Amino acid sequence: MGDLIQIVVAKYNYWIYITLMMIGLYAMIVKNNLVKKIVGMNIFQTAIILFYVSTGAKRGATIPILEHGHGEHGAGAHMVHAVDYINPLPHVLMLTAIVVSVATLGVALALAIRIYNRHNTLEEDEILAQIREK
Amino acid sequence: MIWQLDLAILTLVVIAGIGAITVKDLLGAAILFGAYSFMMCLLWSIMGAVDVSFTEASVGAGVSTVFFVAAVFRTTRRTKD
Amino acid sequence: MSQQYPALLVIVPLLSALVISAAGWINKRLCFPIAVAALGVAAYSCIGLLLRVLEEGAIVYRLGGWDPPMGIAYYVDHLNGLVLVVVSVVAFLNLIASKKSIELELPDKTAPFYALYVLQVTGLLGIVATGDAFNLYVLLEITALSGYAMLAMGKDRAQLSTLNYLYMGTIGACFYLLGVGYLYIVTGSLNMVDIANILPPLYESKAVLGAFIICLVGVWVKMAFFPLHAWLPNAYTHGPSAASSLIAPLVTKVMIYVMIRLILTVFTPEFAFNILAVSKPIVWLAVAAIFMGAILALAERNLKKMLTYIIVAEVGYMVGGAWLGNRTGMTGAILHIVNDALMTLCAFLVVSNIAYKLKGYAFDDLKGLVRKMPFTMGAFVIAALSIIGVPPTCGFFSKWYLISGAIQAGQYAFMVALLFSSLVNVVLFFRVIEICYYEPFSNGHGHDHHPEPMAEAPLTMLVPLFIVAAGLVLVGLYTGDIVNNIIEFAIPKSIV
Amino acid sequence: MKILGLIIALSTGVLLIYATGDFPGWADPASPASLHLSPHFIEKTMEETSVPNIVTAVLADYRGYDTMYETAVIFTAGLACFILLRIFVREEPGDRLYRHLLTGVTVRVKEGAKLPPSEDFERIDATWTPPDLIIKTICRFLIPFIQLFALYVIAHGHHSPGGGFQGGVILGASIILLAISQDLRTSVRRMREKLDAVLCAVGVIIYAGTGALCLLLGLNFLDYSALASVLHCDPVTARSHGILIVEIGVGIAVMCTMIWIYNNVSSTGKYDEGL
Repeated sequence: MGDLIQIVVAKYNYWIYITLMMIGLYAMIVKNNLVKKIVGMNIFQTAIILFYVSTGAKRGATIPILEHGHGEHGAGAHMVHAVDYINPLPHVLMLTAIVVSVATLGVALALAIRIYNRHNTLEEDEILAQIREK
Repeated sequence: MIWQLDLAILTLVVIAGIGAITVKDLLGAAILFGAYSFMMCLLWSIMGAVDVSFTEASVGAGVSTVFFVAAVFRTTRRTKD
Repeated sequence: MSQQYPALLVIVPLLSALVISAAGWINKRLCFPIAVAALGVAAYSCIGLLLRVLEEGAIVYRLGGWDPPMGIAYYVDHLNGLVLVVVSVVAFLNLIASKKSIELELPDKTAPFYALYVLQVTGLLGIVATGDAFNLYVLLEITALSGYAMLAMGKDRAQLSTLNYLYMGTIGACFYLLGVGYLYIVTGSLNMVDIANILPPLYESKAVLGAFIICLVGVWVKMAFFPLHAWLPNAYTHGPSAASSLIAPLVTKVMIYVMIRLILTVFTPEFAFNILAVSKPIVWLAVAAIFMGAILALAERNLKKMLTYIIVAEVGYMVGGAWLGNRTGMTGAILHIVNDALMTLCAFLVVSNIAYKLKGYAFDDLKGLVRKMPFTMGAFVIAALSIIGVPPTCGFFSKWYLISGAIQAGQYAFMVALLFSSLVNVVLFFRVIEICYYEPFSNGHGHDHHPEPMAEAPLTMLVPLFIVAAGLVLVGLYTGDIVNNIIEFAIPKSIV
Repeated sequence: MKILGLIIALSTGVLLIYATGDFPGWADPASPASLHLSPHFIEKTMEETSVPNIVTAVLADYRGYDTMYETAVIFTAGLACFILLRIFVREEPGDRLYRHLLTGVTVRVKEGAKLPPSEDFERIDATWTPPDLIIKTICRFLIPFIQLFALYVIAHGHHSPGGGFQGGVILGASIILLAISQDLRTSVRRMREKLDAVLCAVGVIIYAGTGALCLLLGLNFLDYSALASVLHCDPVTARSHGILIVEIGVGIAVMCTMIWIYNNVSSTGKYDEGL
């Protein structure tokens, strides 16, 4: 029991990200409203970003911006130790992912508006019924 | 890092996420989604990802929410689920 | 300049897509020549690159001048050299063939359409050339977004089916991203070759297994492999013909390339075929995909939709072939990427010619087509023969490799599925051709109807179609050379 | 459908939880992710690019190729919204509403009809509400400061959090704020559609063009140290300047795309009445 609690506590960020991902995925599959699905899609993408950012965390380290950064460069000016700074690579990747998610959001909303203009509803079953009637 | 703060925000993130997909009003969903993004951004700044949380604050909580509100305004607030 | 081919083949299209979208605000007539020139340069550098690879072996191009694990590198070997040529040539021919139909279907939005078209090709070429797992995700999204925009410009229910495609595509891409994240957390690297070097001691790790499954499922969603194929037929059917004849031949095939790349380079065949015992279930899924695709195609009364179900079945061919776990099957799968891209292009160009003249491609609209559009129908017959797998055309040879691979691996169900689907294809295509030979019903009595005059599609649409049809036969005739000189080197020695 | 969705979501979750079992502990300094590539970035960035913000350096230089495509993704999204939504209308269709400034009388003008030429009428939206003095004034004061801050974010991205994306989004948001607090026509007058669309492409061209310039100068694509001969400085400083140039390109592209998407979405492509 003690071990289990240890594991649960040690990785709680990962459990939360999995929960959020499941919420997003569930919403995308089950929800009937197109905009609700888009909200689910964004939650899904954000959960993955949370996962990546969690992989970059490092105990006892600070944000990845070097101190004494102004002016001088070249070896030996200031020794920089990798353990003092958080891993920057996941942050870089996630900047890209955030921008991709807002791009997808824009296209998805544009499509939803087109569909609404045509069918006057955002509910998927009502739209399908309208298509079938034709 | 303060784990109490971390835990509180993680809980709020999950609540806001569930709220965003269950509330029966699309405008409410958009606003809750904005709150969700903002919680996320706080969480990341706690983890030391300052650039990512800056981007999320401006993109996720800012512009995305505006897009949502604009789209809901141009379509409808009604939703069955 | 030949040192810079790997950069040129994506930079020239990217820059010209931007120029096209800006030029569209000044003069719309500038857009088409720029697009043609850009894709021409891309095709030229792809061919040059393949020739260089054949001479010197694999080429690494360091973007930004940083060495691979630090920066991003392009890694071009025989496998992607071949796929690059196919992608760029198919996109080039389709662009020329689609000019008239774009002008007909989207009269006031040609400029953004050309820009999106070129962006899509940029994304596809980048996916094929890149050697970085995360870079692939970004390029995947470029391809996807431009594809959604182009497909949604169709009529009827195009927007709804595209929105469904968007949901599924996003799930697929995100799963792939998640898988890369799992790999990153256990290896600390994003470069494909680097990951492959670090992985061997970790083969037993649960995280690597998880990463493999998630990546694979993500790519399957994107390629519409059987249980996840539901988005494909509607999205491809309702799109404008120029968009579907670009996206249908290329996107699924490039995704299959990504899967093969994951198996061969990132996770290595050792892990995929020997340590994980998943080959059998995946081949069974492929069998199910082929059967379902074939049966659903039989039920269709619409030419374009029927072709989309055939694509679902063809995806089953290639996934099954790649997972047979032997050299012959893998050769068949890679060869089929080339052949299927050409076959699908040929078939969809025929559909877009028909749509240009008839405004409809349900079976009832096709009556009397042979007299009306004899050249188009001639090309259609060649495409049909190739999809069925009749000897002089290329479809036969890849099917031959796939079937002999199945026999070698002892997967007889896969062999049966291949033969069954060929049979169904015979039925499908002869039904279509038979309908095209019918005269349209005359509403008067007796002999007062005149034979319809010939109304063939314009020459700019016919010439690329003929080139593709000739290509089907030529690739068939030179199959031996392609296999011996290119594909033989693309498969690592460890697969026997 | 509900049960199917639940099954899929749960099985994905179970798979992920299973795979998480072999992860290194959270925030473990000895995890492979912290040992393989990141030490190089952290320790060498200053020497190799002379940029203290490691995220900016990795984003725009080591992985600059990713970022170029990220900008292209944003551009694609803008173009996609444009092609999907924009409706070109020669004559303004439907009724238009005008408000007489002195009396507050609202006039509805039928399709095709014209108002007498007068300075006293103001075009208003169908969902017009009386202007709130506080909101209008505060927004008018706020917008220049927001834009100034955005420029600072772009320019100071080397030394502090921020960079082209964040700055671009904030710049775009300032124009969107103008559109919300006044109306869409005001913001479109400030930022014409044509200018917006062309600048959007120009932003990405600045990025890709810088890369292509490096290629023409004889080094690999996006290898900013090639710019040393043009900028008259040493290769390391050239990298730093190269990063600034591409960040500016990113900022322009992102700003214009955000405005473009907002305008198209909020007016459903008609460009007449906004939120």
